[in-house]
Amino acid sequence: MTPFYVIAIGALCTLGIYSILYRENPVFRFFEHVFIGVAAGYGFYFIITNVLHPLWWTPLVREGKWYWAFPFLIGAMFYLIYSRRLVWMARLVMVSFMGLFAGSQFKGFITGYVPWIRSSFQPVLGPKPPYVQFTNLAMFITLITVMSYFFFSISHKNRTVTGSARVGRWLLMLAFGAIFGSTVMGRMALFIDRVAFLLFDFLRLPR
Amino acid sequence: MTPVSGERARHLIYALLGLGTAAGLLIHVRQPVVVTPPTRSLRDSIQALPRNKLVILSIGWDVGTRGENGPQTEALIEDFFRSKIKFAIFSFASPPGPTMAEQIADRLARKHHKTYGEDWVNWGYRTGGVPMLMGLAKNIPRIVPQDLYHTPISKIPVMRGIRDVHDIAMVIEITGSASLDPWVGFWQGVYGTKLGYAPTGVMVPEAFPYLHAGQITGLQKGLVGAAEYERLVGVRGDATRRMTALSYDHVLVIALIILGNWLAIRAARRRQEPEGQAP
Amino acid sequence: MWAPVHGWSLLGYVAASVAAWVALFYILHRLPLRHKRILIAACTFLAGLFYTLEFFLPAHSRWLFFWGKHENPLSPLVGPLGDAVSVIYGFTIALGIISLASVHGKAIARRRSGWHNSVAFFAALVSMIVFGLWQSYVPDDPHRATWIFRASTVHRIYDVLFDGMYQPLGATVFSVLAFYIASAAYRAFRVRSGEAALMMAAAVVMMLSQVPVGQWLTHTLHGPWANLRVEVVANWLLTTLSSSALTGVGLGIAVGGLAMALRIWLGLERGSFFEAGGPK
Amino acid sequence: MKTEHANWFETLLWFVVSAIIVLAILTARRGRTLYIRPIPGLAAIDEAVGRATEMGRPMLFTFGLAGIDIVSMQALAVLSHIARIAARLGNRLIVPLADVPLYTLTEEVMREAWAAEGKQDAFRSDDIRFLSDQQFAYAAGVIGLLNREQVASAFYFGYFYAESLLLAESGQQVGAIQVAGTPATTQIPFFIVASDYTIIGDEYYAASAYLSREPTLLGSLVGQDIGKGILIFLIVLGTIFALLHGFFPRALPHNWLADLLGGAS
Repeated sequence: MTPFYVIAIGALCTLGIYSILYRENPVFRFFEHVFIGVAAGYGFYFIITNVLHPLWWTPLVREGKWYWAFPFLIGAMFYLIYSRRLVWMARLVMVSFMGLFAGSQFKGFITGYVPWIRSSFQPVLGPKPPYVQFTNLAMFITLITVMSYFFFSISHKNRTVTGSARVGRWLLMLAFGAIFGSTVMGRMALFIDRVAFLLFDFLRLPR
Repeated sequence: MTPVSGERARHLIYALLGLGTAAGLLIHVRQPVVVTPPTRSLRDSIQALPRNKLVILSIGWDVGTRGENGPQTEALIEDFFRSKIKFAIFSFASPPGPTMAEQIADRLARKHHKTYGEDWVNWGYRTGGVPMLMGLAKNIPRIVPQDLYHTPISKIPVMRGIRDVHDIAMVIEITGSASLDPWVGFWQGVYGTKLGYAPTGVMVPEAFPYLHAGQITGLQKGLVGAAEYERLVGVRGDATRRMTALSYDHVLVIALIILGNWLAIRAARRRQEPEGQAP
Repeated sequence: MWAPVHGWSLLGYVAASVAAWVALFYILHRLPLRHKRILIAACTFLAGLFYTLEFFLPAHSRWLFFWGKHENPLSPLVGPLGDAVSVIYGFTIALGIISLASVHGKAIARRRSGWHNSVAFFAALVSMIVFGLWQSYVPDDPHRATWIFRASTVHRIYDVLFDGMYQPLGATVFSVLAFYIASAAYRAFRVRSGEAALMMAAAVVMMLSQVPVGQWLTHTLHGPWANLRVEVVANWLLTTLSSSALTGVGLGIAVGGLAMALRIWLGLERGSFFEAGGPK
Repeated sequence: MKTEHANWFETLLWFVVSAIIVLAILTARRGRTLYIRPIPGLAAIDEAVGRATEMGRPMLFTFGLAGIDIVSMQALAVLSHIARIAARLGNRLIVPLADVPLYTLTEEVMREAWAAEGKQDAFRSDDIRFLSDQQFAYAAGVIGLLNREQVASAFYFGYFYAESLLLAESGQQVGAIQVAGTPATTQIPFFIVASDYTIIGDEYYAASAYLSREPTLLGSLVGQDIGKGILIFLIVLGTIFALLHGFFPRALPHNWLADLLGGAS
């Protein structure tokens, strides 16, 4: 079981952060700095134990794969941004990373979005029950009108495009409203959990 | 701008939310919980499990989403203890997850007079992602040589005869992040293992395709899903107890929207009147 | 050459790699600016080419990969490259710590208002790193160590830092969203236009569908009317309208991202950063 | 390790869309004038910078949790535009970051923006700071900055998760003019309710074209429109096939377009 002093410190941190709800104040500022401190420390610790130790130290030193020295050298080049004369080397690494991400974006385009196109192929009329047809038709119209809203270079004097884009925007707003509403439960549940922690774990009130 | 605006309105809203939620946790108003089909089919498929096999309770959450996933876990463990289903707590996605689930199991075990090692086991967190899960299907003792308390698996009674995926009756993923796919791809898809799913409310829409495709046998939809499940089990657990506060919070937000609009309309009318009289 | 080496020869290989690397960059550094620009453009293109070729060339082909098992030779490199990228990223973490330390160090040195918060920052940072690494790497020796250096003590301190501070702080900041959702709903959901009204209506239906009270409101609807129960309508909104609208938005974003990636890859992006090869 | 590969049709689709975009860029560089529809949120950026300067209060720009990727490249282009105006008007622009490599890149872009306006000496390297790579520690830090610095304008461009509303609502509380744009579609509703202007969907990728009026970027936008047209055409065609398949299951036993698009092997 969690010892009480850990719970008490947790409760203190909880209340310290909630003090922002009144207004920004020295207590919040203190806990904000503590949080950034422990988070940076945890990030550092996590990278050592979960990335650098298993993925770099082990292959290089334990398994003797000497070429793992190169990732270190490349990583070290990032530190040259502070040198005016050698900064171009840091840039070289950065742009290579950008190139790498650009290349993986092409893969993402096909593997991430082509299945969406495929799954939009639904019969909008036919032998299926009317409820399913209505749903399919609604999906089709939503998809096409929303996409038409995002045409930038076609002058919106074109009647068809204007009308379609306006319907698209309405449907978009409906979708955004639904997303907003659907996240409420999760956020409220989190807050309820914090209150339950304060009431039942810290103050030890009967449940 | 509305008449009640700025900092004072904000403080009032925050106080209503904070104090109301606390009150909702302390004072229980009985809520009419309506059980929806996905929850019912999850419970039915759990009830139909053979009792000589193990259920894996996969914990994909940490304190960030404990508000929803915690009560979901509690409802499931409650059902397991009552139905005499043996289970293993496990995680491949959240390092602190198994410890947090263990606290829940521990608390319920005292109520039901269950013993660790005989009625459940905690495999702890294992790194290695998908390749590890693939290995787990083939040889459980190799991936999990010891439990959370560093006891060798061979010395734990409930693990007797548990060798591979065929000794696992079902896997239930309880999660606040996208950690269902590895089970679907490498357990359910390959061995036909039954899968249950308990995601947070935000992730529910993405879960329906899996349900329709039969990849998961049932679904607990966030905190409400946990309350529905508790109703099926016939217990008033954390989820049910939190329904009062949750309903209050939702009704409060809806009431705030209505109030905001009403005040805005009134303010707009007032502004128009003097303008009409001015020269 | 790629075989594993151990002991002194490992040290020798690593030293030679470092020397070669430094020498290479010494030579490159002497290149005129124009050539450096070409070098940078070439590196961008080559880096992008790797994933592109790996993905668009097939897994097996008899005539493209005419040697060996006719397999795509780039595919086995994807895993190690991913590891290497994580490692390179991992090495940059100290830069982040340097940035934080410089801001907070200056605050303490100049006794800026709130400098004691910066002290708290350093205390939290250092203790998290020390106790985190200690509990992972320093083996316990219960016989020799005094109680303060025992593993159980270190674990307890780590638990205070992780379970007592890091986790509750994160969960609490996350849960502040509950308050912000309430104040945003009060302020922003105004029926100013048809659009705003639609957004608000959808949000309210969703919220009702998620609580027992809302579900209870319409639970008496039966037969064909059961399709109008609030949770059914909400689910339909979310899985039909919302998901197709997001698909539409997503496909637009996909093309936009593709265009951006192309411009970077082919060096068509104009902008101060992307063309420059050094200080002007 | 087994990896995915594109099939021939997917490769063709990528190639055609890419070729059209590149061709459109090249055509535009030759000097064709191009129309682009107004995007209100982007027009507000210059106004927001101006207002902050008038009030004598700083501005804040954040990338969210993004690292170096395509999303941040676009955000960097927007940042570079804002930084140029800020440097010209002599206002501060605070950029808190959640990713170290992106932090180095940002430092570079900002330094150059100030240099381009001939104000190297006014550049404050401390205003670009790495905060945390942990989501909510980062959010707490930005909330603190928004309040303490009494930020007058805030810009949210990049990839956001649950912290979107935490940041935007805090900015709203200190009375900042806020402009937000993100390809993270599920976070757009929160920006809509809490900020003054929200750039929706792939308006995000139109931002740099709109701000710079650079022919390359405008041409790219035209190419993107044609690319989207091709996707719409595919969707309509696939739906027609699905329809025919429903009515005449014998003559059309399966939707071959779906087969072509599903075959990543």
